[in-house]
Amino acid sequence: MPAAAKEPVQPILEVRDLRTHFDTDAGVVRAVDGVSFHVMPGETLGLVGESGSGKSVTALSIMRLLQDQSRIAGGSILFCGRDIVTMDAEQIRALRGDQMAMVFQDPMTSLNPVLRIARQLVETMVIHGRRDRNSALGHAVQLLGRMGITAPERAVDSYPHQFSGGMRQRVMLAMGFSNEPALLLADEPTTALDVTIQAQILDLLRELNTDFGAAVILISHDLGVIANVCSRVVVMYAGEVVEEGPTEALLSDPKHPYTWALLNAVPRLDRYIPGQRRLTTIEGMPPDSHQWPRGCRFAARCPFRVEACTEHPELLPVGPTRHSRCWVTQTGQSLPKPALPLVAPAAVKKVPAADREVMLEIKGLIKHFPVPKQNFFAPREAVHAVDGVDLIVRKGETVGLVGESGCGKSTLARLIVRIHEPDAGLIKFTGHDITHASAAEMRPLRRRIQMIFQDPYASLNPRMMVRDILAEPIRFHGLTDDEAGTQRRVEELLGLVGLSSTTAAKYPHEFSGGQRQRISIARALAVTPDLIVADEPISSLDVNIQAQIINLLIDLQERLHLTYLFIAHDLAVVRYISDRVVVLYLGKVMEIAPAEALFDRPLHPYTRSLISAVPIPDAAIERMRQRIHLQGEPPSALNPPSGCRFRTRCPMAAARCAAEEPVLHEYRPDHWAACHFTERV
Amino acid sequence: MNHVRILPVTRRDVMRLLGIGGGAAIGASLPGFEALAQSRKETLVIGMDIRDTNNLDPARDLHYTPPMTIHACYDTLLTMTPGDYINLKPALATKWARTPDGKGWRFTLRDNVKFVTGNTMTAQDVKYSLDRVNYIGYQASQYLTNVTEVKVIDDKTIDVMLKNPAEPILTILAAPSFSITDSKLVAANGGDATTDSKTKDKATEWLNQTSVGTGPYKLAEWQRGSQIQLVANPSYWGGKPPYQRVVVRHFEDAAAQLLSLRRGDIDCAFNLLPEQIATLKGEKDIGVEGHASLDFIYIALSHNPEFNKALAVKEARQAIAHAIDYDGIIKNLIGGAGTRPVSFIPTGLLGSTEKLTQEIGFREDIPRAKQLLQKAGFPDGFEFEIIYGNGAIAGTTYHVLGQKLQSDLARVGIKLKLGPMPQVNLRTLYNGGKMSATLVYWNPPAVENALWSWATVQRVAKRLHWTPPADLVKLVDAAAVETDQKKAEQLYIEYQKQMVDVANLIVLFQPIYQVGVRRSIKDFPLTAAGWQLDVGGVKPS
Amino acid sequence: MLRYLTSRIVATFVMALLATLIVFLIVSLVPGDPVLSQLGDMAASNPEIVKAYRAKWGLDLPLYEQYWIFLTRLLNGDLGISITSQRPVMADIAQYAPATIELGTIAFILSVVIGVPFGIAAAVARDSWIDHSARFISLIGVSSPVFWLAFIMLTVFYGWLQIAPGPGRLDPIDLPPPRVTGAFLIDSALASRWDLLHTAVAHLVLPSIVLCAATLGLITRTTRASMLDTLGQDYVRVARAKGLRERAVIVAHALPNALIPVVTLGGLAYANLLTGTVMTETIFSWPGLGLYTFRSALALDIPAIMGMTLVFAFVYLLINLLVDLSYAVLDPRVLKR
Amino acid sequence: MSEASAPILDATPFEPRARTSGQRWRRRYGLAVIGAAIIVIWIVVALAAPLLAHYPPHAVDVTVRLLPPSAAHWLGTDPLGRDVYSRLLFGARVSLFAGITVVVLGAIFGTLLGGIAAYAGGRIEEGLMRFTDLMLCFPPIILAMAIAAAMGIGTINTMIAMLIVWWPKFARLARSLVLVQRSQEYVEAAHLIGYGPSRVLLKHILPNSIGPLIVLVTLDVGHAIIVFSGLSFLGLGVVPPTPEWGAMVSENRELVEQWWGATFPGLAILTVVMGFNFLGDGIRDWLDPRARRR
Repeated sequence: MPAAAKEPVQPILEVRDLRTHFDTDAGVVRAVDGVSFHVMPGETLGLVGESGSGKSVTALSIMRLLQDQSRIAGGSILFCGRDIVTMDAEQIRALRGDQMAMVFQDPMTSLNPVLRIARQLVETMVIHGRRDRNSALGHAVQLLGRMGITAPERAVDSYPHQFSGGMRQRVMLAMGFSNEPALLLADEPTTALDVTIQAQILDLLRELNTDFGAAVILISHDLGVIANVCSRVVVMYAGEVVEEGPTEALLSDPKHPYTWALLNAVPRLDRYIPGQRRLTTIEGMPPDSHQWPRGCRFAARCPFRVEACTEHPELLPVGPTRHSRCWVTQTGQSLPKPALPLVAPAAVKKVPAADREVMLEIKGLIKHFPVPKQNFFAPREAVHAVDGVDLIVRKGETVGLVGESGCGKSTLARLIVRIHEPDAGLIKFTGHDITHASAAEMRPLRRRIQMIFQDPYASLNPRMMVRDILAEPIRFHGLTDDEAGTQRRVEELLGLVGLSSTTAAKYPHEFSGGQRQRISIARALAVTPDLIVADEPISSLDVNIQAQIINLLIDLQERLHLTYLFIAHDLAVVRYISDRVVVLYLGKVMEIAPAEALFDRPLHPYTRSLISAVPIPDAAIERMRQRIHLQGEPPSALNPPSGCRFRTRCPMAAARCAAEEPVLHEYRPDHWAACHFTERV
Repeated sequence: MNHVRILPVTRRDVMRLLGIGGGAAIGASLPGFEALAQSRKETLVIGMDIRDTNNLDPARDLHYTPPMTIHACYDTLLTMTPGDYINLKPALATKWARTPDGKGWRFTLRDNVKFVTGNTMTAQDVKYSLDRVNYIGYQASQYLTNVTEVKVIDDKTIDVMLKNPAEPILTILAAPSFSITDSKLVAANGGDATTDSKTKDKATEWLNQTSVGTGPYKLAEWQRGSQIQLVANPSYWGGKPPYQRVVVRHFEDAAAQLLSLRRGDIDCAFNLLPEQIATLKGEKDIGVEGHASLDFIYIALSHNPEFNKALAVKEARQAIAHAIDYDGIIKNLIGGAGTRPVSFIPTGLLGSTEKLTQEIGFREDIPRAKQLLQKAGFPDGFEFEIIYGNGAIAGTTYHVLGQKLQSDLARVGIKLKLGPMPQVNLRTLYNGGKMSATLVYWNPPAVENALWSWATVQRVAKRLHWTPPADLVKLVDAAAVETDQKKAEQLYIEYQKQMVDVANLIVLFQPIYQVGVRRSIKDFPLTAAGWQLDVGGVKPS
Repeated sequence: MLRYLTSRIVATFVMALLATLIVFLIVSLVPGDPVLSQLGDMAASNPEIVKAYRAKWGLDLPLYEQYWIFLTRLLNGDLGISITSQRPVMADIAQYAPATIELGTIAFILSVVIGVPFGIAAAVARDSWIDHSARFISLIGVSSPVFWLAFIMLTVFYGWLQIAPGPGRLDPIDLPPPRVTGAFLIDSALASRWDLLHTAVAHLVLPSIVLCAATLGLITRTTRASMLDTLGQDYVRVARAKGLRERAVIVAHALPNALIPVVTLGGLAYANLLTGTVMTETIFSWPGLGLYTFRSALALDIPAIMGMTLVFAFVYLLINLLVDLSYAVLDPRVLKR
Repeated sequence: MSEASAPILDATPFEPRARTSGQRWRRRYGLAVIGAAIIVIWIVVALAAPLLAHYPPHAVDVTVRLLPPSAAHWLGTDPLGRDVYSRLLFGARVSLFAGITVVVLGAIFGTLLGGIAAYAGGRIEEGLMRFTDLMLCFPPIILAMAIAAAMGIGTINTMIAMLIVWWPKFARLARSLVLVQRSQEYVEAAHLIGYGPSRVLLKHILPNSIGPLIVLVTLDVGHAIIVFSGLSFLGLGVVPPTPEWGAMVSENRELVEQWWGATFPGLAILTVVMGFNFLGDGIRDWLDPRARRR
């Protein structure tokens, strides 16, 4: 922690009753509605909230980078005592990139594709007269080096497209710090990155904060990330600050029901409660931003609701360093730990895995995607998406599939449901070999394998009413005798996923992400399948909605005896939901084991580093944690490394790893790993 | 780059277009404009649609506009003065008479005529030129089929020997195709006048860029599809030509031509429409020169029943001939700028006058037409297709005419199907005799009655699948060789009577070409002899 | 770079070869016999002349042999003999091309010099009067039929107001400058005949305006669209966040990206201008390829038409090639993925 | 209006929310509405031509040729004494028919081809797209001229010629659109139901790709009308005495004094093409997310 934060000095940034409004066709949206907070010099402040809570807009307001249809309607933003709101264009411009810098969410689109890195770094320094071109260039190289980019001399001369996402985010950080700003705003800087890369970037961010002594506002939806970096947290909900306080205290003892809900909605890697089959969720969704409810904006969803909540609460101090906008906690009492039914693990789980009947069997599965030739003479290259995967899924179990982006998990899913045809290997579904089954041969099986997709916005045909989306498969497979039957079935399905039958006549765009995901689950269920392949079904949802969907999936499994192949990159979730877990890296299986075994006693170095990279929403633990740092990024799947695919990043890689490829070997009962040095772990 | 220099200027001109800088014509603001104006006075600018000009080599001239240019640069042995197409006048030949043996004609050449190249014209040049035309095998050669040999007697004397001495040749030799070229230079530039010149002769490209004749002007430059530049030939035997330069400027359409004439950019406009001519009347510095051409627009009807049963019947053809509103066409469509011959011999030639047309020619007579249809066995009319080119002619267009005919014939129940097509396809079908009816024009290769009358009983007859009665053929031959004008005239009148009866060639009109001419020009000798304008004779006022 | 370059060239070459085949196929499906009609009335009835003619054109051979002849001729730059002008189509093209290139280029420059800034302004000042007028003008431009526009222009500015020179490349009495490039602007400048240069420019005004009307609209709209698109990108926001002045943001960051699609269109537009001169040239009796093509089409001068079609196709391919190459310069992503 | 805006509605993935504010509505859809209005008017005119016309379009009367506009002849008469106004009305039929038919057929053909190419992928796609590119490397007007000249003059022939040069761009667009949709998850979902490619293509992909296609179609009808009348202007279009605007312009373009003959048909073309461009441009805005936001 930077010492600076403690001393009683003037805050570097003070936001007072900020109001930012959007003008839309449907009327005025009060996206930020009276937000106040401050940042001390060198402090690291976390800004938390789900999408639509107004956290990003707040940041953009501070930078005065709002889109033209949005405006600051009131309040003041004092930066070093000067009010940004009233500054003219020239003054604010002089400030931007000089004393306050910002790093955005998506590094892939944040760099200008046609300009060299050097140019983009240098201009920042030159424009503010900090340096002349030459010294700026020198400084740029030095910065890149500091950001952990190898061979920075070469890096500055290259173009953005030659860099991976993590690299680009490093460049963005270099850009942000190039003028040693007093304040850096980082808007979800790691959301687009893989967990191992995220860990690297967060570490870097912390170091930079200490080295440069720049205050940092870190905006994130992930309490873990916040806990990892920030000393103080501001929680936003429905356009206002609902709670504010030191990270450690706030996370351990939330004083606002919303914070409480956020904390409990996420499964935690560090405290796995055996037999806990449900996550704490709050029903409903955030209120309509066009007109906020008159009373407490969270009241509608609040489990601790009291009469007073019909009245709008103020952000009042609860304890020395803490504020909360809640009637319930005014007295300073804490909110109870969630009481959750600890069901005895379903009977089916008792049966030793090996004895359950095999539903899906995969052997040496291979899929390569040829990439279009760059020119006439270029050799045909191919992405080794899935490169020899063995896997077994047994009836009634949930198999979790984890791995970083590009490890081939989505491709694997699409091979199993035979959207793609494998190049080689074997897929057996309940005994039928469907490796190369024709469309006709697949048709009867389609009923039994279904899929849930990642993007709830892309997975539903925008042209079709929910009714038709659900009825389509029913009609196609003739599951009902008549149209009336079909309609009944549709309503039944909607009920199953917790949607009212009135929604049948609506179009997808009328629903929120969570509701859409429910619809696509309903569609999958329409044909009463046995196996459901879920491809990151929750990764694009807010935590609370995630919890709802996870609960739903578990309910359904219990009621309908479904078998899941559950794909995700969030290890906590995977651990929470899965019976067995498969770890993929660059199209190959690294480790397969029952959930507990894998997370408690991982055999493969990759698994271990993955686990250690996951941030945990508990400041104390975060500070204690000892991390295994992975170097660099996954190599290209165009020509994967020889021998062990992981060796290029493996902390214990040896000559042997390059020479021979480790086979997947059962080191413990039902615990398989592909590594030469498992014993060293 | 040039653009850098241009853009400011363009902008200035755009300003002008926007009205700034007033109505001042573009050139006016220029220094040295006076000089230009000066040279302008010494330049004759002819506005004309010369898209059909493909080459300016006399031996290969076959289209409609080149003769004017060729005639300005070259001379023929004999020539015709505007208006008189019966009595020949001397040109390069001063005297001509039958050869002693009567088997040909002997020409005595004009003394010391110099080519524009400086060489003196000799009988050798005459032989070379005529042989080249003959052997090169282009259109003009077809008129020399009766010539057996061109004999050089001495430098100043040359004989043209004939198969059939009676057949006419003098009138033919007056056509620009038979211009006399400087044999030495032509030969030096790839020319060939031997029997296989068809393949050997390569002089045309060269002759397209310069001229080696004895005419008043010399070809300076020819930009295809744009303009032809002539310069005066100081050593012209007929005296120094009145203009330093002559420019034949190509115009794609009449509108532009009229505008340019109005603004004085050109001195005369050849392709004006009747209504444009009408608007010119009463303009103080523009007059209208007219001349009766020897061209005509005519309908040809095939006898071949396979194409059209009705047209094979004489009465049906006559019915068509009587259903056409000739006066409407001449008075309205071409603004009265036309006459109408009886049949295939243009008025102004021996035995063809407008008066005669009134007496024995076709006339509009609907009841008669109906009767004829009865006689033909088509009481309620019939349908036939007429094909024509998609070009303009005599101030109107074929397809305007076609549509007029369509509505005329409809009055007697004859349905006319219109078939416009590229001029070239039309020729293909017509020459191949593969059409039921066509609407085309005829212009004279050389002014000689026989060339018209022979055509009707020979190749045109073939195209119409018509075997002319033997006595008609005899009649035509007789008329051709008849040397007594009176007798010849009677024979031709008889010939036309018979053609009217056959009614397979219906002449709609013989245009009087009208040319808008600025008053800055005094003499403007238009001619119908095939070269439209006697460029050498144009004089400023 | 070199690989990219060569591969593009090879591709272009292949396309060109295929193009010749297409053209040839069209030729071979022409009905009727254009030969017969080319010899004048009398000769047409003369069989051996016709026969010689057919032999000369190789019309009696089977199709594939004809195509072979066609190809081999083509390689020697021989597109056959134009039936109407009686000379090699190549010669004709060589003669008419400069006029068209001159006109097309000027029109192109006009539409780019006006269109691109206009489009940028429209995008930056979105929904302002500039934007609306830009859109309106470009829509009108795209909507007006060239042949009609030309007619109106000529009548109004030359006929009535008499402030523009008439049809043609020069005033009737002017002798063209000594031919070097064939483009009068250059030639007259080389010959330092400023009066001619002036006249030539004046004569270019109306046709080039008419010609560029449609293109101008197109370029304006595209520039606007792609500029809007770019301004919405994250890196533009980043540039602002760096504290760059708005002009710098637009010129240095947005423009280079926004121009990439415009270049594609620009290439296409230029090709269209060169090939779209048919009507403009016809009405302004501009002795260029357009006019030539028009006449050839009317006269069913098959060698000429097909020659032109082929040449224009090659022009297209060539310009597309240039566009591709310019990509390599404009967009680093093109070279290595 | 309604019939014109029907396709627009179903072209946009979002309900037009803007009905709330009339002023915004006008700002956003005004152009499209004007365009549609113009088109509707012209279509009505074309259909009602026999009722509106004062004279039969072919009535030749050389005694009243080239009369200036008057009560008897609102837009004057042409060189054959035909009533320009009446011919103009009937001309609308030809132009609209030609323009719409060519583009619609071209669009259908091109879209199917492009769709199939994108969907089939591999060799088929390679082949089809190479061919498309090949067609695209010929300047449309020139190729149309060549083909029209080769096939002989006549409305149908000209339309065929235009068709031949018209489909490729649709093939290209359709392909790119389908490629975008094909990877969408809802399409994969459709596969999982068990649908065959053709059904997925028609039932799921095309409906979602239709928007840009409609824009192109609308804009192109205008362009097609210009090209068609252009070809007629050059004498490669309709057979006389068919009343066609381009042909009318060329019949009268030499008559500078009698300006009415050429001016009015030109204006007719201008307005109708503007109509289609306005509509198309309007629809494009409508589909443009940036525009929708505001």
